Amino acid sequence: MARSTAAASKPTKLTPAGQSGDLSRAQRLELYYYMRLTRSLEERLVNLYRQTKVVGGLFRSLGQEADAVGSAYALDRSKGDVLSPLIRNLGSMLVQGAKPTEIIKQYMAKGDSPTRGRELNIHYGDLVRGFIGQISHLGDMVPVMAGVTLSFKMRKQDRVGLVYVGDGATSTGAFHEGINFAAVQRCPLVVIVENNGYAYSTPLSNQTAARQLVDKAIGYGVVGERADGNDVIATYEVTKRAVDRARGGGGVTLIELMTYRRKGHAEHDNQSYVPAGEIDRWAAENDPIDRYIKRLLDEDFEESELASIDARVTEEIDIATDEAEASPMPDPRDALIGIYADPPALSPLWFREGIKSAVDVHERPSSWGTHDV
Amino acid sequence: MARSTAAASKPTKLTPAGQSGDLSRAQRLELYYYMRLTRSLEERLVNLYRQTKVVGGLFRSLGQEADAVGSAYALDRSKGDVLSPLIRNLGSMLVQGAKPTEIIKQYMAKGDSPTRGRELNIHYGDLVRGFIGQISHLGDMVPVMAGVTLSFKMRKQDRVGLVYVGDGATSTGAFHEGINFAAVQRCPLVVIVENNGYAYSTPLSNQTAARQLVDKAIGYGVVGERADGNDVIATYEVTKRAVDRARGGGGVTLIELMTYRRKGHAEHDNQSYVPAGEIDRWAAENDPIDRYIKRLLDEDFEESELASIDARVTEEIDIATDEAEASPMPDPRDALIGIYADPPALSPLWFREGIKSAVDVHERPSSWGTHDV
Amino acid sequence: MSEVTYLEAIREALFEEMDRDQNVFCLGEDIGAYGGAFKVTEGLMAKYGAERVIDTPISEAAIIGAAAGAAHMGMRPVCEMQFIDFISTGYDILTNYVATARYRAMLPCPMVVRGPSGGYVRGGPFHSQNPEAAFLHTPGLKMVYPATASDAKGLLKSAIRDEDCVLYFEHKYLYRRIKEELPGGDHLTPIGKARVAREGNDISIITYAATVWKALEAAEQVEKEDGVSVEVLDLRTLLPMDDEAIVGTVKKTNRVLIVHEDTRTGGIAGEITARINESAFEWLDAPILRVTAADVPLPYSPPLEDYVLPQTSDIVVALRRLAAY
Amino acid sequence: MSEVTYLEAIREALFEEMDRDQNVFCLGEDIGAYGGAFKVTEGLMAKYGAERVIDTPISEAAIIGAAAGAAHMGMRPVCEMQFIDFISTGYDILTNYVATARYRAMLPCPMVVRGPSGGYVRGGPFHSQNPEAAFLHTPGLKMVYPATASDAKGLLKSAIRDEDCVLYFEHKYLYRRIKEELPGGDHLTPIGKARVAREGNDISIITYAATVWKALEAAEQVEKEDGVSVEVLDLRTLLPMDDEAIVGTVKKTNRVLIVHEDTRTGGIAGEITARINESAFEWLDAPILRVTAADVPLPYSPPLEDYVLPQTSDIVVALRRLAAY
Ligand SMILES: Cc1ncc(C[n+]2csc(CCOP(=O)(O)OP(=O)(O)O)c2C)c(N)n1
Ligand SMILES: Cc1ncc(C[n+]2csc(CCOP(=O)(O)OP(=O)(O)O)c2C)c(N)n1
Ligand SMILES: [Mg+2]
Ligand SMILES: [Mg+2]
Repeated sequence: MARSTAAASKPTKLTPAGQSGDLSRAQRLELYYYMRLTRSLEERLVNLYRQTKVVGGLFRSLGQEADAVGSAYALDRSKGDVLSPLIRNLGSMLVQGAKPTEIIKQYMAKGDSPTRGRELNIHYGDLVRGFIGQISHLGDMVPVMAGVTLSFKMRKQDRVGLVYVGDGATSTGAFHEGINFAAVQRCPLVVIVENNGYAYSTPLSNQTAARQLVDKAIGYGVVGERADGNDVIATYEVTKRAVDRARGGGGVTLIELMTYRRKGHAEHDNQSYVPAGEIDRWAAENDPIDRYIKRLLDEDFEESELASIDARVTEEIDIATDEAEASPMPDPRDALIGIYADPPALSPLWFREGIKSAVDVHERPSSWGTHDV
Repeated sequence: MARSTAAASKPTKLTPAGQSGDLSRAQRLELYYYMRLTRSLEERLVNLYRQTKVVGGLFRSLGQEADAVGSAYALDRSKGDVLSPLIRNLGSMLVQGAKPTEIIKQYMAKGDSPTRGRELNIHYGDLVRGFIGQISHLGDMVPVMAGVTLSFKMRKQDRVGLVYVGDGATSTGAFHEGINFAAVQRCPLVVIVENNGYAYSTPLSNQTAARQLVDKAIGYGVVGERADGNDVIATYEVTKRAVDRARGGGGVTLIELMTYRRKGHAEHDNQSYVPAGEIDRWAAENDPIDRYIKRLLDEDFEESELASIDARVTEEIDIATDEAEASPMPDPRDALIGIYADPPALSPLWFREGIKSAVDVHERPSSWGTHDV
Repeated sequence: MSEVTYLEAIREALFEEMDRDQNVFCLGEDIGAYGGAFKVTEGLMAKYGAERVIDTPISEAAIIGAAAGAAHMGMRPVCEMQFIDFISTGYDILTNYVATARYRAMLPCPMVVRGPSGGYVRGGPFHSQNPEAAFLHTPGLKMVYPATASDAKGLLKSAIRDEDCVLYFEHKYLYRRIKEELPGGDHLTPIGKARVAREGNDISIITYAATVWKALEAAEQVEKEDGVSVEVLDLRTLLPMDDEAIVGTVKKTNRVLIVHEDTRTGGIAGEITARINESAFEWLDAPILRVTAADVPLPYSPPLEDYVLPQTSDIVVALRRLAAY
Repeated sequence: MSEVTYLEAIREALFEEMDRDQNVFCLGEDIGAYGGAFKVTEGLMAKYGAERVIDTPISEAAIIGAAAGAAHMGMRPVCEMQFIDFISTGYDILTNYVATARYRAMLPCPMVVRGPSGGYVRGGPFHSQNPEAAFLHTPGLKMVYPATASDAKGLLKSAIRDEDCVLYFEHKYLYRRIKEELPGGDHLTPIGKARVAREGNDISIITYAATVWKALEAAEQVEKEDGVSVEVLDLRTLLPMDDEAIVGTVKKTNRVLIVHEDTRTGGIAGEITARINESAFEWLDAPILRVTAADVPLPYSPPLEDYVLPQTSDIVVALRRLAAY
């Protein structure tokens, strides 16, 4: 296998704050739009969650919007680039074309949601728009994206892949096997480690003894970079460099984006394990949207431009919410369709023949039933 | 968890040739004895293999004897140190107290071999002498040894563990998870990567894009060292430093030992994939025993001292061979003993009751039977 | 004494065993400071410290492998999988290393792997699994899956004291939904022994874990509505199986329904059917039937999950068919 | 045409499919320059190059995961496990990611995972495994396990063309021991269809892979010595099962022996027994019996391995018992 070890470089220090030189005015506003859409959509989901309209848990990316949006923005959708998001990459999915109504339907487990009610929250994908849904098992998407980008290389396509992992997921065997495989094959793959300080309740110091996660790059012989994940422009730029490198045949880059998870692992988590003041400090001093607004206003943007984006976002979310709320729950029998391409559906089990929904017809909801969760 | 990141240091260059300052005259001869015993024992096994007295494959460590012996010699058996060998660590096991007769019995699948004929070749262990048998699945011993050494730490015992992995096994998820776990817990563990250039037929360049395997150390926040694995003294010294560090509470060290696999993966492998001349060059210029003999003679040792060790080795192997050849194959029904502590044995399956050995009694060896392998 | 939930019973067992034996320790993701995703280990780290209650990196193979290494040295590790679904990433080391240790190397490996299992909670395909069928096939492992708070405690204490590796599945639907007064003292439930959860004469339901409760509901209903008397056998231990209890109930009622929440093909019901067939074929007055989940990953949306998982009404249908046979 | 071994038949299938479809490619450890541990892929890299015959690092999870990613994009990957025993380290990604892709995400994942399986070769506990029971339980996967050279070729070609993930187990004992003239042309064996390997009227043996040959030997022996006529059904596909063929043979002979080389508890025989029970209970004149390996990791020493694995003589004992029932 032809392979130049020169591609392996020492990890750099934090990339300096981005200059956004190659982004147009419209693009810079678009970044704002996606960050705002991410945050407002999650806020709407919190409302729906409190109204118990969300089925299961709710996962937030509050304070991480820049990292998700800026990195995904570095991909070229017109070329067919593909990303694989994590639970905190709602922003990345929106950039890649996911629709608020899809997200809300997923969270409400609706029958016309992208997974027809089969999978949770933002676990879904669309090959046409270029994102592949994760499964829960952390790390597994790294080998999968190694294979996606291997196919780009084999077919000499001008496409790049991007996969996200959390600081916690770097401990998994799958992460290790996947990035190593991609590195040896020089797949056009960008691996972004979102270092938000915690994996559920576990702080980085219980996850790794490394001083920084980008230090793993040299051990895989890939380029390592580290950037301020709460600076959307810096995030965009570091990812863009890696995307260009991948597209140019330079193989894998490992990027560590420094950010912070301001909410609990999911809505139910009270964050008792977080040192006092830490969250407030990040909120006050390092909110990615506040920082970006300040920057835009310092440049040549008007408050009114941003306000009109905010209004557009609210309107879109309102429409999406109405649509999602109005849409139906799945038909129970859809559960039997599509395990294999052939045969395309299972027959109902014998004790279910003629019973539309066992629960509706026969269950006693007042006793030990299946209704309260 | 208290943990100082200062322990993480940049990987060093190849450790300079060892000075053997802290080794006595007797110890230096003992190193020679173990290397010679390793090589001669394997040569005897080759003879037995050619006589079809070995059941299954034969795995050689020709050219790697220094790496195995020197590293294991750095452990302190009187303190209860424990190692976990690989297929090419016959030398390490001998240092730790394994007996030639056990090895030969294992290879001949005898009933009084350490595993009673259940496991192959050098896959066996002994907690009293301080070695734990590997399984075939590469990488799995790293988490296991993380746990062994975790118990040393929890019990505040003055013991150290050593685990070997090949260059190929560094690609496994188990290696990654295990060393990371041990690093975070600051287990008293030494991880030795034996870089012998190949994993079966796969050269290092198809295994990893890293320039050197020791570059993985920083990504785990552990000390990394690299040494000449064909210099038994250098190997001893680099391992001794790591053992002392572990015993002193300094946690994990990753050592890359540079060596070369002169034989095929197993005896049947014709090494067609090796570039012409490579093996001969290593044999002529970098045989670990030749190098050590030269060094000993350059110091103050006599040829006759070495010759008498050689004679002792031959005698020991002769005795061991005789004993192993004379010992019985296992009783078939032993196969049902010891799946659980309780119940201690399974009953024979109903169709076997009253049948001593199905094959002996009923099988037709001339047709499609189970006799020729 | 007051009533204790299934979840609290598990926690009690952990405290009692850690008190009893210095060699017992716990390891897993977020089990320490946070007390675990379901708070099963709450208070454990405060009492026993970070050395005996270890928050690990996200690496199930390392957790299980490290437990094995410590177990060889005489420790008694108790591993938590945050959800039992993640045991899949430790499948290799558990089936190849741990399960074989005693047999191939005469190495003791006394350890427990426990974790929240099962569905009926809108957890979707990766937070609802029942892993027993994946391990039933591995000689050397033991598996228990309690249905009651009392067994939850008694089986965990026995598992921790067992000389071999025990997979301990706890049903998350039962965590806070069932309660009972626990027996006092050093309460141990023997591994390998099933429990008759309800006596009956006409049909036997063989089941375990959450579906024990569904079976009891269905039994009551057909008793009341059809006058059919149903025995419910709660296996409790899935490996090694209690053949005596299984054959005993078959010989008593001559009609068998096996119920499990897990998917159908390759599920544990097959093995039970084969054993009954071999040991009590003559006693069977009807085919052995199965009520199980449909063969799909468990979907998340309530109508889908309800449709895929076995419900009380399904058991009723099956009991009626068996009664009429 | 000349005779071709089971191993050569596999190799032929690979060449033909790589010729036919540019999207087919192979990946695995040492499959390229070396041609694989058993030389199954010999010559493949020389013909198709290192881009389509990829020597990978030692990382089965990455091999399987990368295959899945490429399959999503329209490729047709064929993964080799050097020994099928190592599929255990890819268990998570195979059962959770690959098997569920179509169902949970409408993502096609057409790929093959193949590897040398089975015992009778003194391979010891980690080079002799039969992995079918570990996956039987996973909705979304298919499994095939050929017994003949012709099926070895035909099933691999069908597996490569299948729209879903097929686990293709090849029995290493058969690699060079059996030979036959293969059908010409584009020879495909349908997935999901069993094969009657021997017609008979009195007893049915249901089996697959290497034990098909043991079953045939035993059938001959009892025909000659006892005048009992035995039908042998070679399942070929283990998932999804050919219920029609199974029920068909049961209804014909009314007596069933299931034989598998894999360990007993939780083995595939249980599932088959349950299905027969449900669909053909009335036709059974005797209990369904099993001849299987004993429940231990497969030991390495010849007397132990011979004792643990099912032998022809065991099948004879079981057939006689069934005939006498
Ligand atoms: C293999 C595996 N083990 C455990 C879990 C349970 N789990 C879900 S999220 C999580 C923490 C993830 O932390 P990190 O990777 O840092 O991502 P973050 O949530 O911080 O974005 C854990 C332990 C899992 N999903 N997969
Ligand atoms: C998980 C796993 N995959 C594949 C194998 C098959 N295998 C046995 S040894 C070997 C090569 C090992 O190479 P390396 O780790 O460099 O050790 P060396 O033989 O060179 O000492 C392979 C691929 C295995 N034993 N385990
Ligand atoms: Mg995190
Ligand atoms: Mg090597």
